[in-house]
Amino acid sequence: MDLTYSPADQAFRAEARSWLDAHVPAGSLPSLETEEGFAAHRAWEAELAADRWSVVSWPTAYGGRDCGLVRWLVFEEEYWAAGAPGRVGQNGVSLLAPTLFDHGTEEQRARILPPMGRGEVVWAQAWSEPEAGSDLASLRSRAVRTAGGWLLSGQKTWSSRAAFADRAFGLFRSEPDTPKPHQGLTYLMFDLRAPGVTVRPIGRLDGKPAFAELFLDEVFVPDEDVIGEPGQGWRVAMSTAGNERGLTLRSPGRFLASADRLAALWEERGRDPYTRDRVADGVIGARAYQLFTYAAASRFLEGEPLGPESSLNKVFWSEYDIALHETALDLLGPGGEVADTDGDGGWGEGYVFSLAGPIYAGTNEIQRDIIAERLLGLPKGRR
Amino acid sequence: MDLTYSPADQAFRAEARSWLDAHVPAGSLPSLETEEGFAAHRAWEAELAADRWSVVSWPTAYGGRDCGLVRWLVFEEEYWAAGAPGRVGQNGVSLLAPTLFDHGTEEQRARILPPMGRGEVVWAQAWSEPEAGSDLASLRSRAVRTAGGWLLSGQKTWSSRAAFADRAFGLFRSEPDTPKPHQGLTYLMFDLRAPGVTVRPIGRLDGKPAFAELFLDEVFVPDEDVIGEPGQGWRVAMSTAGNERGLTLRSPGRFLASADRLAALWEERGRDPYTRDRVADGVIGARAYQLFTYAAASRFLEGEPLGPESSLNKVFWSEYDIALHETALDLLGPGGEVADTDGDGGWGEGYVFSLAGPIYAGTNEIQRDIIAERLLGLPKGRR
Amino acid sequence: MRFLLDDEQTAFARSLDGLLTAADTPAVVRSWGAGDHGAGRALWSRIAELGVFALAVPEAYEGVGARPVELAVAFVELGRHAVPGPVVETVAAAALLSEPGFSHLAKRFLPGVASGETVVTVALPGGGPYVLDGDVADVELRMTGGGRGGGFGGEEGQLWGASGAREGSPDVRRSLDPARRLCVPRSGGELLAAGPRVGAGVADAVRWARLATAAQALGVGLALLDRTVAYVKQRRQFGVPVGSFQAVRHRLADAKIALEFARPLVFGAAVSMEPADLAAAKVVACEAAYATARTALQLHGAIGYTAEYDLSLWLGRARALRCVWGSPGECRGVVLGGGGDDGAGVG
Amino acid sequence: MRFLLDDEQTAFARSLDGLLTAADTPAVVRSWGAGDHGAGRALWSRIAELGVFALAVPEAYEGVGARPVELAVAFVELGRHAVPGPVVETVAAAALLSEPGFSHLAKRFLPGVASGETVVTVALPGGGPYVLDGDVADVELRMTGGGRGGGFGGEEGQLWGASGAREGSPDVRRSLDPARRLCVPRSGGELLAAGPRVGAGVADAVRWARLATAAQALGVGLALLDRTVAYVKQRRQFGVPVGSFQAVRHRLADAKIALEFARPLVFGAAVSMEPADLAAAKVVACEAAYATARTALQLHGAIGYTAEYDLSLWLGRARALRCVWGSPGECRGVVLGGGGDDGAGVG
Repeated sequence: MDLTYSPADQAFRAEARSWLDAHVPAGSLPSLETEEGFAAHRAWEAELAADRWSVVSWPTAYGGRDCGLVRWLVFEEEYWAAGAPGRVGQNGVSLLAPTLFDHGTEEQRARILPPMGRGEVVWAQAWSEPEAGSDLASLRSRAVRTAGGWLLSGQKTWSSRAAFADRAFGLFRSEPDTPKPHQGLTYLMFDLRAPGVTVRPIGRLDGKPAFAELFLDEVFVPDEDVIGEPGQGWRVAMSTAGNERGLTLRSPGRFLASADRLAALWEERGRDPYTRDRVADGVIGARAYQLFTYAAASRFLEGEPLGPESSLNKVFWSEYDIALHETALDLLGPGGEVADTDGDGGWGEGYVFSLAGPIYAGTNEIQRDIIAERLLGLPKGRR
Repeated sequence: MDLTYSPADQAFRAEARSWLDAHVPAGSLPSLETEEGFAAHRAWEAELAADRWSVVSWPTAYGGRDCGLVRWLVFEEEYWAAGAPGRVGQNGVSLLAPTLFDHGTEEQRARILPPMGRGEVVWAQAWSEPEAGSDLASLRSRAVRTAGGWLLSGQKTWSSRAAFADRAFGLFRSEPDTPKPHQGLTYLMFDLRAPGVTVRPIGRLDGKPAFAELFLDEVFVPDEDVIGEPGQGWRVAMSTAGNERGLTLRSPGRFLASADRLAALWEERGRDPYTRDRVADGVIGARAYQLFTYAAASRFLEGEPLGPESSLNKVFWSEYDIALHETALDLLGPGGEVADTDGDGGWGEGYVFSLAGPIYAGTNEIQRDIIAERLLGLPKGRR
Repeated sequence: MRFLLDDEQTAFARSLDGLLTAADTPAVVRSWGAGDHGAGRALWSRIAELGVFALAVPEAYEGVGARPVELAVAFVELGRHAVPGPVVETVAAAALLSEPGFSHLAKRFLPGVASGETVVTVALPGGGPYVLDGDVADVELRMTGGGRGGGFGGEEGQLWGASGAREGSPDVRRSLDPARRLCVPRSGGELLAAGPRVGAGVADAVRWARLATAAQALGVGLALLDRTVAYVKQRRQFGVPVGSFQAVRHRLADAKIALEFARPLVFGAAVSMEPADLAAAKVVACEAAYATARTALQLHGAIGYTAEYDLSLWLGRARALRCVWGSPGECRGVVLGGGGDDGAGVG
Repeated sequence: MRFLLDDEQTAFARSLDGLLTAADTPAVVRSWGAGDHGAGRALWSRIAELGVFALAVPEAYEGVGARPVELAVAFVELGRHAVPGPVVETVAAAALLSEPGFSHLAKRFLPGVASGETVVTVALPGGGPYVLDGDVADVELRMTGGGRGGGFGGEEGQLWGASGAREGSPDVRRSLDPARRLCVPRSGGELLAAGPRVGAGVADAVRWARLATAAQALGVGLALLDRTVAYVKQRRQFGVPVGSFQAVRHRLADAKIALEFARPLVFGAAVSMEPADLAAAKVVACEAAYATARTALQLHGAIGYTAEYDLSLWLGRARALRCVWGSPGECRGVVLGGGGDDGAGVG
């Protein structure tokens, strides 16, 4: 039970902090979910990348610093404490990159990772389809073999960031008549500006185009953009879901910074007694999430795979995040109905963002089913 | 939308109040769930009955005042506001008596109701069996035909008040091989001191024998103690469940009085700001329950049967009651762990009692299933 | 004692529901939120023709007298259909201007309110820091110099009025409800009244505003529940309707319980018009609607999170109504006789 | 950075678990609650032999020095097995008497604490209004004249001790946990110490008591969850195991989440021993255990509501631990730097 940082980790923290102090933009950037904001966030990624701060956990060969999990957690703590901008490259960095490390070829890694790390190529995910939300295995979009590659057709939806991104990755059905629905899927990457792709932005609750529908009509993808073996896409996608992604999807640093801001708001409001308990729960929750993550990281570093306990993590942070923002809005009183980024500390926009948490990356209902079956050993039962 | 009481109802309220002012015992009686307390509560029922206050909603012929629902609600408001004792005859009055009014014979009513109303004969219910809790239709206890009556054998459990009561009523399987489990059941009444009956008291969480197991070994019941037709017991029992019992199981007056005590405790504790919202919810919840009940009573009086909406009522009061007591215990601070009746206003004992609410009279899970299916029209689905 | 709507009240609800169903209200809401008020003003007139605003206007000024129960009936329907605009604020203004001694103001403004010609918005203690739809309202009323909170004490104060187009483009801020256009209150204008009557009038305005907000929130919650029940019956995942999953069924049952216990509080408050009852109705109806919104969003999943799907019209409304005309904490304080002294309640 | 128990700590937990499993602890709990302490004292000695109380006693007094992480490990097991008696209070007393300057008291009492010969109970600011098991404890320590609350300020005060049998029958009050025997503190006794060191010692005692209570509550919650999972797997209703109903499964999943996020707070607090961390661990572990108790009771149904079924041993404990050594509100106040000034926290 050791919660101390090594001198090297402390030095790393100091270096990150001083770089961030010098570089983090003073005001907040325009919302990531606008064209202007997207461009500003891309530029910020380039600035991070120039000093090798954009993808610290990657190997140096691809622009990273080869940081282990603990150092990544330290970086995230400093990053969010500094009030630095949201990360436009998150989809690629946290979902596609781990897949490439595990299942990609050396050629793919060398070609794809460096521009991803610099924010030059921003990736969108293309998992869900209109009839395949929580029930992801029932995908219908097709990949049909053609000379030197594949032709993609069908419809994807809830593609985060796709309104402004460059490329996308997802699963496609390459063998139509398999006995089970998760067989015969292939993991492919494609260009969002390729012929045959139509991107229709979808506005989230506040109207900002945070995701898009993708209509694909015989979109050509060369063989070099298949990850893993054709037909093995489900296995490729799931094996990555079981790595440290459960820890890196939302970093504790992010919530520690939000909790600090909440406590500061509460102080500003004269330590309002009526919200004291909820503010305290906000502060405690961030600490619990941090310590839970350190424990999971410690186990991971000793070689234990992260299994279904990622589901505990997912339910916790997504519900915590909403409660935190609700408390802040209540502290703002009637002014709390304002949703602008630039007013009242951006709590309104953060609240709208938090509402998606229990829905995406596996709904919390699915996560609770996983906890019941795989962590508690309860009978499967119909959902 | 009329919430005013008629002059006659107001006069009735005044009469009840003045009687209660003169008669309600100054201190609290010993706990109902002890032998001594049971006797004291029986004596109190006799005192109520002497002036026709024990069963105001019954016909005068049986010792009541022929009060309608509204006047019953008024009486209950006054009764609990006066701090009067709990009702030892509740099981008989609210479960058996309505069944006798609907399905009993005139002979049965004349024989059974008056001593019930005077607290001379206290009734216990005998519904549940070890393997038939929520799934009541799977009862196994048998009634076998014999000369002039029936012989009851089997085991009943969770029989409220049976530790000290005189008689009991319940369903027994009189036809063993029916196609469906709720067929072939008969509704019978029996003496808890009859030969063949063994009563084993069961302590609730605080150790008090609030219910008992009943072991029945060829207990003779004469034909005159069958209610309705043999084999029709399920229908008899269920038809009563659909009458105003949903309204009379827990009267609003009871919660209004508790909410007043909670608000007084909060004032005593210097209007503690940290519990303000929960205390307010206690006050509001009692008012909501009262108004909900008045609306349901108004519909009932216009001839609408009370159907599945009784399930709304059940979930609401049972969860409300626990929350109310939890708030009171939190206001008491570390002293709130005391469970004695006579200390700290009896909140500890009331809390233990409240914990049974979501479990008995149809668990809240069953109630939510009923709401989903019958009020919202959702597909049945496996539970 | 007959705590039920009568046939006339039920028929009134039904005709309002029919009007709003036929009017394609979702499209009206969207254009209103985009700053195009034509369809919304037309709908406003038709609502007024059914007599909605007249329910808060005395007969002397072309209203039908104070009819809070009918007003609650109407506002449940406005909430169910997510009708946009300062409907609550217009009712609050009518209550304020009905104050005895304001007959000159009543004569000037109330006939227009009752007929639907005059859309009013307000900046009053007990409301919020913004004027709702200040860019489209014909009249903007503002109280200065009053106390904070619900203002039930009848404080001294000045009442200001402004009308006509705002100079320049108004400073409209985005609400969590895209149909609510929040403006910074105007300064100056015409001094309409001064003295303790202003405070008394504002106290009345807050009472009516709380009733109307509570009823509207109840309607919003009912609509969210109805739409979600319909959705989970037809949406299939894992080969079965989503509505057959017990977790889904129980969550909807809880929403139903919350709304059905809010309903009698709303109508009970309309009967008594007592501040504590109104505050209780406001907090419970708004909390029930908001909890139902959370449930509705979660059970719809991603589609519910989009602006283009109509559910969004009610989701944002539920959140916004919870904030204004008395925060949950402020209302709970009033219930316990605290007079709304909640620091967090006034932004 | 390695936030995991090491092999030795895990083995320690396992041996304590083995001892308590073999000892038929539920029977011991029941006889203790009935006022028959023989089996409980015997169990106490065996726990002490494994070194549990020595973890809060300095080496100079036959302990192993302050080992909060190991103490937390041990108290999770004590909670899992619902071990009765003033275990937390004895640890608190050890911390208090370890205060520098109290060496005369340490020498007198601590070897007995470490060896299990001396069972101590306390009446200190930050605890509760009663002394736990005051009828059986060998020593009763009491502070007078100190401030309220957690006492982290090191107030002036007097420390009193009493030992030997109580005169007459003690005034034992029933707790919601039938195994907890609550007595009114004794007055008078021997004056053991006075001055600011008493306050400082009490502050230390409260820190250790909060850690031990939090760990114990975590263990209680884990036991409740385990037993309920086992029950719903075998209990059948409507022809299927109760544990196959989604509402049941999800409720247990929520209990699991709450407990698994309380666990790192408890051990994190043991590492830092900072008041804010300890308060956070105390409130979260106790709330998680209590929520799990509510779930356990509901999912067991009527059988869970009976005293004779062993589940009851943990249900009452969860409720009682939540109340003492810092109410939830008081602990939350400490987390925000409020120093535990919650009026409701001190009864």
